[in-house]
Amino acid sequence: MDFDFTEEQTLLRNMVQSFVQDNYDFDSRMKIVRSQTGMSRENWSQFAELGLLAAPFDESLGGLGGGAVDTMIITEEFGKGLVTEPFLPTVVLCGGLLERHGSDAQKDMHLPPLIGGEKIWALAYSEPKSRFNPANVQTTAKQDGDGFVLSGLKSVVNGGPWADYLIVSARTSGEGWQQDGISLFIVDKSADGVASQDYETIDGGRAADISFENVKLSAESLLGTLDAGLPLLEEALDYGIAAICGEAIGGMHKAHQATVEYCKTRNQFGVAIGSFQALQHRMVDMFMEYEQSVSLTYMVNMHVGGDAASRRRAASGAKVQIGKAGRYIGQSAVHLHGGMGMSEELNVGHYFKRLTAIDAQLGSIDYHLKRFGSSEAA
Amino acid sequence: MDFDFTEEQTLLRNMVQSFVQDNYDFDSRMKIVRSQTGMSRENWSQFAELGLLAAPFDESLGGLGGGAVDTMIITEEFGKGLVTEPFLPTVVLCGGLLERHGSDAQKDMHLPPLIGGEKIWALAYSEPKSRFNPANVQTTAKQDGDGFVLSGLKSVVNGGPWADYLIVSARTSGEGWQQDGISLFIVDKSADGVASQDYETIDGGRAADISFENVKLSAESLLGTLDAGLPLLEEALDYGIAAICGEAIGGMHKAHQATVEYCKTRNQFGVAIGSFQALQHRMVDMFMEYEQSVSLTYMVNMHVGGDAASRRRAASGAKVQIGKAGRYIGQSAVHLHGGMGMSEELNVGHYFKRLTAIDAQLGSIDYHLKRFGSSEAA
Amino acid sequence: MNFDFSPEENAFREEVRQFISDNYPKHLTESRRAEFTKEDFLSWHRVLAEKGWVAPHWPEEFGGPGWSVTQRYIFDDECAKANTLIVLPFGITMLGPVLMHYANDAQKAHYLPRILSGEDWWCQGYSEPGSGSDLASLKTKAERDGDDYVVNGHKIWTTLAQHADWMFCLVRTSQEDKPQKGISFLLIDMNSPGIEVRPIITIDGSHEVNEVFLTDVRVPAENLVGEEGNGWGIAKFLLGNERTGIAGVARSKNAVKRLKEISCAELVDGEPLIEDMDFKKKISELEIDLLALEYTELRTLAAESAGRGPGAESSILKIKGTEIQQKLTELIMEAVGTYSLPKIPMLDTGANYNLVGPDYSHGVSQNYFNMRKTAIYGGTNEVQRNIIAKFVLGL
Amino acid sequence: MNFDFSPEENAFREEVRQFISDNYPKHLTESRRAEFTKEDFLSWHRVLAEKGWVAPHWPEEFGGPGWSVTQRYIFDDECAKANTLIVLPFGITMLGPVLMHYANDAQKAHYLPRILSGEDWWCQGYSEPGSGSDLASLKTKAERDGDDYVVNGHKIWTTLAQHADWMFCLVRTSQEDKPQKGISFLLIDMNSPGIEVRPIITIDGSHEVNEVFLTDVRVPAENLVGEEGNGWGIAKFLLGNERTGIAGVARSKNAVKRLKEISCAELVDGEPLIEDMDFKKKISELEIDLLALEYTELRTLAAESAGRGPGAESSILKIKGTEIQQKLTELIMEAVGTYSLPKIPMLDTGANYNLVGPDYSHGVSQNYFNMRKTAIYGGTNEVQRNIIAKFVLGL
Repeated sequence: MDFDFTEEQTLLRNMVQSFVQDNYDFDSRMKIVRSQTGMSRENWSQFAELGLLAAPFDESLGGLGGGAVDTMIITEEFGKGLVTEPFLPTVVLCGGLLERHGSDAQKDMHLPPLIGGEKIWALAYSEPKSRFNPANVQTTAKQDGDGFVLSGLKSVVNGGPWADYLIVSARTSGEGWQQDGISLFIVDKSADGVASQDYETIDGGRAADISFENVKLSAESLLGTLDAGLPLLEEALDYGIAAICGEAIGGMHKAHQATVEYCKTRNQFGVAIGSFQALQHRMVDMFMEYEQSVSLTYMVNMHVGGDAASRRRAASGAKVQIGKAGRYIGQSAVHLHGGMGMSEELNVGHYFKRLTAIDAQLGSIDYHLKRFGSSEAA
Repeated sequence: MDFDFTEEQTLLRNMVQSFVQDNYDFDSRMKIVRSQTGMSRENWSQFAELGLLAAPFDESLGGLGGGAVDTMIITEEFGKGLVTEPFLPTVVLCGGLLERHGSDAQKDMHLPPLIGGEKIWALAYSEPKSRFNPANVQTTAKQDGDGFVLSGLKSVVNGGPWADYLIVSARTSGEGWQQDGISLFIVDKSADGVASQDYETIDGGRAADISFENVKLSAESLLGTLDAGLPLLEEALDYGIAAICGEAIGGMHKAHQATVEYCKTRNQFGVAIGSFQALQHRMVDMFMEYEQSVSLTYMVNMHVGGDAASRRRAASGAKVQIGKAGRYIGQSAVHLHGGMGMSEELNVGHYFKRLTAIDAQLGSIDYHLKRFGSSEAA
Repeated sequence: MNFDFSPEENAFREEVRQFISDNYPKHLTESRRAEFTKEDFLSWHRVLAEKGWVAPHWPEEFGGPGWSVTQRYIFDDECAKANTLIVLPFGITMLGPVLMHYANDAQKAHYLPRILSGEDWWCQGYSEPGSGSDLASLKTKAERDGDDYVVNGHKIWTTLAQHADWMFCLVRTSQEDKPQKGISFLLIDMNSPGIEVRPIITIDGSHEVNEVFLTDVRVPAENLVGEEGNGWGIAKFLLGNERTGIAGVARSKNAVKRLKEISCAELVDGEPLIEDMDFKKKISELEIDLLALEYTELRTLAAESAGRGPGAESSILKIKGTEIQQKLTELIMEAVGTYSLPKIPMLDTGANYNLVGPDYSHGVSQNYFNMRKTAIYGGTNEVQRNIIAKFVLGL
Repeated sequence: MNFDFSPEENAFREEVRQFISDNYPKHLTESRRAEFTKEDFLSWHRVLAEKGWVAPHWPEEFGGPGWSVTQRYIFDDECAKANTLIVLPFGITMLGPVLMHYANDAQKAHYLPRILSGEDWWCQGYSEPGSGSDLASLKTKAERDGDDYVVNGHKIWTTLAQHADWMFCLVRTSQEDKPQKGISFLLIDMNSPGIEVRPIITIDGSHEVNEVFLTDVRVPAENLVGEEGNGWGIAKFLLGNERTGIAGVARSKNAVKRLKEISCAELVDGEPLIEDMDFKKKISELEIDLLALEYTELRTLAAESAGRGPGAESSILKIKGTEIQQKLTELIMEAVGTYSLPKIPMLDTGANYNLVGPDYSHGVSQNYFNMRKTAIYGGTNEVQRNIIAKFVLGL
């Protein structure tokens, strides 16, 4: 057992930290969030240059071979800076799917521009009625000669407005929330019949509802095996959870730290409010929730590559923990800041909102509690 | 709307208070609890003399016409004194069933000795596998000539060891947890084939597992209509809840009060521990839970006579509230007393244990949460 | 003990219900806006004012309807059931009773009718950047200069000050030893030179609160309410009134209804969310808590009508009421699921904004964010707990 | 980062597992008693002592096995999985390290082997009626008289003192200005004249703790550990050791297993309780909390083996560990349902007691009552929170 980071990993962390410090202070971040597009292409190019977009991929694919733990280091630091660029959908969700399940041709074609920062990706799997269950797919892809015709609506696609390519889950057989019959497709967002309704999300990010109207797909668009896409999708979402847990603990850390600092300096009744025991104990409870979240974030990032049963249990357990802790820490941070916590001009409210959004992404607390309960340990 | 008690009710409360003060101090109570029988027949006779056993019944039956509210006043004061005598099973559960659904002959025969304190009753409805659901009845009563033959096992019958008579639920048709087919019978505990395994309960009370082996019952033993006993039983249990809520708020009041007093006088680090804000706020939360419990206790006692739907909702809602509040207040009272709270020699632990037992009697928090949820308001 | 309403009270309820149904401005029910304009608030205010119902707790001599405590409860309940806009509390609930109690006859005659009619829109100048829960530490100075006070200072969290004609304001008129002693209660015309109102946008994206900067603002000395230096007593009197109704039981019942409707519409793999035992249990727990609070409020009201003031116990209503409100917005957000993520613009930016997801999902997260304020304002819930610990438990 | 065990560590785990399976006293597994005798504890203690495993954290020079932090973790884990009796901490965990650190050579040579062998049963004389969390206020006096100290005082909550041969005791040897300064650490023979042990029966009906009255007890001055007046430093050193392992992760995992077994056996209208989504969710929440605590403990251990002391963060282990233990006993009691009501006698009264209900129901409520102590002892959870606030958060 070893909980220490390697020297390389520490260097990686320092690099990301410097980037956030120099380029992602509160004002710079708000400028990006409030801009028309809501992300900075310049930052994205810098991520590519710094090798962040290559970090998790195998070296044979042009990556740096860092895997889940390096991803976690990056997302944790991004979480501290509330970085809004689409690292999670592009690199972790879609990049991971391509690496693990893409054909050689698909990898050759798509990974270099992804790693190079030229193309942005998004994972279009949720639907208006799917309620967190990735098996609940109404979008269809019908065989059409060699290829397929895709029709349906995907909802709240994280990073959708920026994406050049999508990975879309669709039913090629079966119905409702059957496990079998789901396939994954690579879709060029500029293809005929793809329409994207873009919007801002509550955390300053961007998402889209994307409709597909008889979109023609070639046979080569299929990612993985026909009708057997669900396990790949689930696995990708669990990798996503491992990464978003990193982001969550980064955000929690800053929200907690800001609160402790505020309470040390804010005076009421002639003393710092941090001297009131009830507030102290609430900050201690925040701290404990944070530490417990760190523990399960480490845990899931070490187990996400394991067998499906223990991966599922690890991911769902961690997502429940960061969901709950994120709520408690976010709410408490705002509350202990008093009126200042309610102001859009202070960072603490933005951590609160990001933590709230994380809770609703990749499956809610309740969804993952049930998933955890139904997946007894291997 | 009027939340005030009448002058008669105030006199009743004062009378019970005096009795508890004079006859039921901590030491006297512990002597009763630790005695072989676990109750005081002398106290029981005094209850009869004071009219307490007559309080809720209609005047035409020799009662004082006080109904649920008078019952609540009595149980609240009994709760403060941790009175262990079987007022709930005898007067509220069985007495109420006899009054509302007994034949004239049954009332004539049984109510006077009940009110007079000569006969004690217990309601035998729960079974080893029934898990709070009174419809889940395996005990059978088979037609046998004019009468019935009763067979089965009833579990944790509150007050069972002291009872002269039982009211027993049994299946006369149907199976499992079907609503129909349950009938109620009056059973003389000294009848052939009745065997009682008596024991102490965690709160210092007494209960029994009572088995019935081909117990012969006359046709006149049937209480209410054949096969239609469940609604009567449910109603009786809801009356029981209304009464036990009174007992619960009495116990909560004392546990909370004792804690506040202890924290005012217990010194640590040179000051009273009641000056620590974290402890203050916990005592405030206890107080709020207590007040919320009082509110729903009043509510259920005013609605228990209403239509079945609103009675059910009121009873289940109140039982959930006192269950939760009882846990929180009981646990907190012990905790804030520190080591002293763990000692059998202090009253606070006994309030804790009684509140714990109340939670498991007449349906748990979870059972009543579901019942509340499935009974939308009329 | 009797929780039933009398036939007269039931008839009164019917009358209120009918009146709202007939007279509530149609354009307000049709609107889907998350924020309402000054004119929106005033349109309903004026309907009530004309009927004589706009100030339920004012005595008849000042234009109140002369209702019993129970009638006031019924009126609030029916307004909430009908989901009407609220009557803003600053003039009616907060300042009105202060003026009746402390103002001179000229002030009463001038201001009270204008509050009733809605002619004057009031805001509250209490909080300052350095003084939140510790109100007595406020620094805004009012120095006497001839017939005027000259006011300099900086107020914050001033709700709806952007619409206000007047502000009732706590100011420091002397620097005596005890900070409570030098505080006075002043009425300030918001159109006075030297007043600047700057919006504060809150985390839900709405503009409800403001900073108010006062620079050499001249206020006629006749605008002083009560004695100079008596502001602290007035403030405490006013805060007592502010807590009334803060339990928000009837509004929370509406929210429960909305929560159930959403839970019926949302599906979990084909089954309505409300059939999910686990989610249903969360709703039931909240309903029971709310039911208890309703009866706690009724008990408080009953004590009040019997002439026994509720005292510090009313802090329970604030704490439990806001905890329930917060929990409700949280559960509604949960019920909505993924469509809680899109941000709905609160301010009318004129932009053509894309609305996605079902109608009931719009703004639920912003509402959740907004309601975080309830545990902070009107004395934080920690301060309320301190009050109960001290004045009820004697700790 | 790597959470996997090495092949050597896995082999060690197998060795421990096998040893327990072969050597754990049979009569202990067959017993259904809720309370264990002195001889029960000693029988397992002696088996471990003979193997050289009774004091995992002692250095080899004093008879420890020379294990790594990870090995100690594995050993604890396997003992818990096998549900063995614990090795009582008073001698091994608490006093042992104190003697190694503070005692003179004669004391080490005399006492340490007797702790290892189980020959001396130790109890801890810390708490007094007036001093719980505020240990420094203790009053038990030791006055020097020739070669002896004469001790007078009253200790309370002394665990298993009824079996003890010796007590390590905090006493006041001087009345200097700072209360911490006058405290010394004394070893007292429990057979000395003037010692009276009175049982305290706790709310679960068990006899674990005692009052110890000391009246003119003569204790040889050579029984002083360290310098006179240095007792406070020793006490703090010891309390640090006491918290180790207090998280109780492995034992709580056993309790989760028991909870699940009960939930499979209990039926809700024909369906196993564990299929009830709502109850299952409660189990899952607890399991996740416990899983997180397990990794928090592993992180603490890893930091420790890397030579970075855990410091005040270990208070987290105490708080979360006891909260989880308490919650587990509560859920087990809930799962059992109505049969949680019968009282099971903890003390062997010789009476022919009626046992009703399924085996798994016996004693669950008493266990719930008993576990309330965990948030109180070893420094209340409030004190632990104060420690984190001060030393970790700098508040």
